[in-house]
Amino acid sequence: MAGFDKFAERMARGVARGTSRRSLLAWLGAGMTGTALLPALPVARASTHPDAARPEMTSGTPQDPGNPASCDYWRYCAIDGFLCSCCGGTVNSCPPGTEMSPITWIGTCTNPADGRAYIISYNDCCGVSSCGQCLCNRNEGDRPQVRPQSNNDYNWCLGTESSIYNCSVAAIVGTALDQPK
Amino acid sequence: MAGFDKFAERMARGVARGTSRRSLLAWLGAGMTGTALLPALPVARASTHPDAARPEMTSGTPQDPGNPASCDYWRYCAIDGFLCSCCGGTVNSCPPGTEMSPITWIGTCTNPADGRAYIISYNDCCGVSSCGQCLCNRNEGDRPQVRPQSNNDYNWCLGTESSIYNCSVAAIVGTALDQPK
Amino acid sequence: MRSIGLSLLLGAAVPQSASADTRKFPTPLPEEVLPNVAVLPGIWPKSWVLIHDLNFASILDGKLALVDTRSADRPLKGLVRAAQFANELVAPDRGEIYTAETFYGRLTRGKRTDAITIWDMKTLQPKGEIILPDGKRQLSVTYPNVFQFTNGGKWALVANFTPAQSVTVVDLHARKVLGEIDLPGCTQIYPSGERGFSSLCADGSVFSVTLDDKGQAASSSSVAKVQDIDRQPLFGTPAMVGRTAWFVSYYGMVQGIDLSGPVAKPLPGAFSVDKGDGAKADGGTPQWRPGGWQVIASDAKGLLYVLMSPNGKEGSHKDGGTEVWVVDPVKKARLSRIALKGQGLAIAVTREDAPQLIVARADGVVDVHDAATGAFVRTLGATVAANPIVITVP
Amino acid sequence: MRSIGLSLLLGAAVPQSASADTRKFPTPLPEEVLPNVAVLPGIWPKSWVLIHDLNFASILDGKLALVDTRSADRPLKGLVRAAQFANELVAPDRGEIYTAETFYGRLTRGKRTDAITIWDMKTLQPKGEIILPDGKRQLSVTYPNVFQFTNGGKWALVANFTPAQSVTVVDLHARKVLGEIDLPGCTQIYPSGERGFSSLCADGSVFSVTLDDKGQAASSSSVAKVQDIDRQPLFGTPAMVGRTAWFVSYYGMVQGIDLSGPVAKPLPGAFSVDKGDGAKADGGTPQWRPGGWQVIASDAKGLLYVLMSPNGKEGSHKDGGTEVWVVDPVKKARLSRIALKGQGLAIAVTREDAPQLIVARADGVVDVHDAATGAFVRTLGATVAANPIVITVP
Repeated sequence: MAGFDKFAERMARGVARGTSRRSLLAWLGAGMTGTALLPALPVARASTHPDAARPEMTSGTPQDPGNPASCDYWRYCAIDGFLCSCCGGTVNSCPPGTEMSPITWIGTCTNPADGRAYIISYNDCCGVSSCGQCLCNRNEGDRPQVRPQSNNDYNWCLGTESSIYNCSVAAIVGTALDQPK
Repeated sequence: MAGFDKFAERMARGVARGTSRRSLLAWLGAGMTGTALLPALPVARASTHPDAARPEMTSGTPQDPGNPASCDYWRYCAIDGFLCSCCGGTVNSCPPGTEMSPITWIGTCTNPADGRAYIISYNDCCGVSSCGQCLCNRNEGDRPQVRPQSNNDYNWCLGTESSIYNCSVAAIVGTALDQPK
Repeated sequence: MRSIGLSLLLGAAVPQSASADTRKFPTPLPEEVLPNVAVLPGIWPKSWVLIHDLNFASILDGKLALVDTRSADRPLKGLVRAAQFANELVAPDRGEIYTAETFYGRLTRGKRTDAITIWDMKTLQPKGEIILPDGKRQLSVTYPNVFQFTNGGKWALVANFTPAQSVTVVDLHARKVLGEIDLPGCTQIYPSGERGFSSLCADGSVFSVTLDDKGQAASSSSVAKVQDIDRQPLFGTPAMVGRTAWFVSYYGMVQGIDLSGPVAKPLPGAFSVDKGDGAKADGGTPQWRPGGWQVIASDAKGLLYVLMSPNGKEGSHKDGGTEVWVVDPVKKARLSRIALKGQGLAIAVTREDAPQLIVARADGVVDVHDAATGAFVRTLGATVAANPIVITVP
Repeated sequence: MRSIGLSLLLGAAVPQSASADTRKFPTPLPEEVLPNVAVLPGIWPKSWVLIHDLNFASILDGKLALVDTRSADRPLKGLVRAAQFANELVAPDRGEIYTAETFYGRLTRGKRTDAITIWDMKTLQPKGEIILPDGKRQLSVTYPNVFQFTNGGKWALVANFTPAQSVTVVDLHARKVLGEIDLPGCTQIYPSGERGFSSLCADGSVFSVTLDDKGQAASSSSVAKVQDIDRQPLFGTPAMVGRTAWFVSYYGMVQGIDLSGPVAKPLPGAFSVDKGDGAKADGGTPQWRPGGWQVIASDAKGLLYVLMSPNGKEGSHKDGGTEVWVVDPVKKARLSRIALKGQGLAIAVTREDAPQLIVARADGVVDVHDAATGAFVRTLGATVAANPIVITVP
């Protein structure tokens, strides 16, 4: 249907096209980013074991403050899912046995140490069932599914061998400008 | 191997042969009963939701006292699994959507109202995933797996279309004599 | 009644009979009939709802809990499989439930199969399935509007997301897939007209498609500026009153869209849920905003119920709410406020003669209020689902 | 470092940079490399164990948690699928984990497939599978001795229960099924001799089978009266010291069985874990008895650790224990008592230079004690498994 093609063209033009060499940002540039994650901080409370308290972890870097096993950690401002730091991975690596999704939903979070706004890629780790540890949901900048690149309710285990969701990382992929270029 | 056949024969002769018209008891008579259920009261505590309190149910019959949604109910003296009374079934019926296992593990429990020892059939309900409600484990008379008819750790979703375990019932199938016939 | 020589069978100590009690009850309890599987009424009572359990701890093992909201002691009537970010539809006229599911041959790996499973409402047994091609079904936290009826309930529409967006058209009667409609830039399915659907698009427009009798797109049409996604984004799940979909925004604005015709028509006069009294839905103190997962519901009279939180701020829209505000969308006025017993995530109103407001809470508890008065009636406890997230009133 | 025009991408308010902080850290944090998946060391440290999560709430989605018992902040190293009453084996020499699992084509229904999956210990990725015929694999709450090695680890034995009992012989190297041995009246698999196994039988005997090089039964032999199942039943899971299996009874009697030869040989001189001091394992007050799921473990020196409960009574044997009693099976004497921090269900002792006693508790918490002194060292919290039930020390 020609109408649909025209519509897609209009959509593509209406969204900034990125210049990243990375497929995930190229795809974001095309206005199609989504996320793989799960909802709702309150639900996290219901699902997390009462005896799941654990000692604090740190990045070891003063410029990256906070506890990557805690939902309060600065990079998690728009995450939705199990924190890979509690699952055998780290803040930016998937646990062994999983596959990292090549495309992802992107949030922007302010680092309290250096005051900069960073672009955070929330990649999902896929192919192993729910990690079950450290469920975390924060929705700063989250928008409805109508804007996939701003919605963290999609399962972003796409482009992976299996769509089964295990946990999510929060990796730095850039800093944000205050104003569009 | 001839040795194995002889052994089986010896086993069969060593166990009382039942006279029931029901396949489950006929099978018991052949010394092969097992069970489908799950372990450990303490695990039940860990798995049961802290807000899962529910009003008491009763059979409505003074001769069948207690709450069939409680692990303390007299018929559950050797049960291991989710109580079907909490899952859409009753103390002796499976929830809709499941299939009742035709063969089962049998326990003997004393009814506190009439003082009689009843033979209880702990049939599993199969084909739907874990009910998740009212996990209960009691092991009066339970013996190791070496005696299948006295062990409640087997998954008794056998002889059913699916071996997936949902919940367990506790049905009266007879009274026990104090001494063998 | 048969007695069995027990020590031979079980090798366990046999308790002594208490003869006094035996005299009180001279006849033993009767043998019970096995096998025995409960069957449901052919037509479910209007107090029954389906509650979707996303089951975070094992998302691949999602479930639908069939719940009698009037039974505090036996609320759970049975479970229906809803595997891996499933969606569900109910057709009481045909006595069928439909689940759109995703499976792997080896639980987490291997061959992927997407399928619609057809379940009997009376037995909760599967009656058949319709395979969905190409493993592209949209997987996300449960949104009702990614699996919808059209064509008078004879067909179903399934949203796809690979991330390319499209809709698969399925003939439920013939149990076959009819076709696929590409839908770039648009999401969610709102049945519109006699045989078609509308979707919300990333530029704020609503896009409507009509289908021909073979399930192919016959025409399409777009209405611009239905929502401002930056400043007044609409929750994706509306409450239906007849063929009007009532959406609420993150800040409490209510927007109706008339879906009765082939082209979706936004209704004029969006209004705020705080309209009609001093309590502000946005910008006041406290900052009341809608919050939760299924935040808006309707009743048979056409009133709207909106789940509200006083802790509104950027990113609070999924945190759940502690009140339900009742709104008349015709008068554009709020009628009442209902205080909840906990932090609600999903709400629905039954179609009983005396309708009940059902609240699924973040802690897994399901509470029941009188919808007319708001009075708390009973709690069902956390007894039906690990993570209740969407309530379907059949 | 690339900067991205944010408002166009996300439509969200962009936080203002705090220029003071920027001066303190003149360079932004670097971009991080994606994709990035953690890899494990080729040889696991000796502090690592596998903890089987039966996952009651979704039994079909059982898991193995790989746990570093010396890491309180990052104990969970990864998960391995262990679907539907699975069993596991580890072969560090080949760098492989084996899971015996059961699947359905539609999660809970459809075609059943039983298979052994082969996993790489370094990547936790599947390397292959061996289909087990006829869907007869024994499904029960996790017993380690229903899936065992024989023939120097080149073969595996899988227990079947339909309820007819048999053992499937599998060549792990050639990845094929060799044959099936009928085993009426006997259960559990204890590898014996070079290529064979023994089982416990319902008449109290132990039955031993030797296998020929094609995996068929070559000879068999039975030893009567190894246990009195009525009066002194043995827990089915023994602790291994070399080729000797040490079993403990419901009442605390320890019985060794020598499995080094083709015929299992019960060792003379069963003894009670209370031997050597006044505290009685049975009949005393309190009534100390073994209790839990995996109630006996060994260390590298050949000492035994038995999980004990003071609340012993008929039916208490799975309720868990609050102490671990350390026993020397050569001296037939109890050496010490270790008080636990909670109700233990499963215990194991690592093979580290300074061995640790690992305790999986009923509330999901995993605690670590110094095995030599019994001193509590650390807790891992309830951070690795919903229902930890069996601990494997690779």
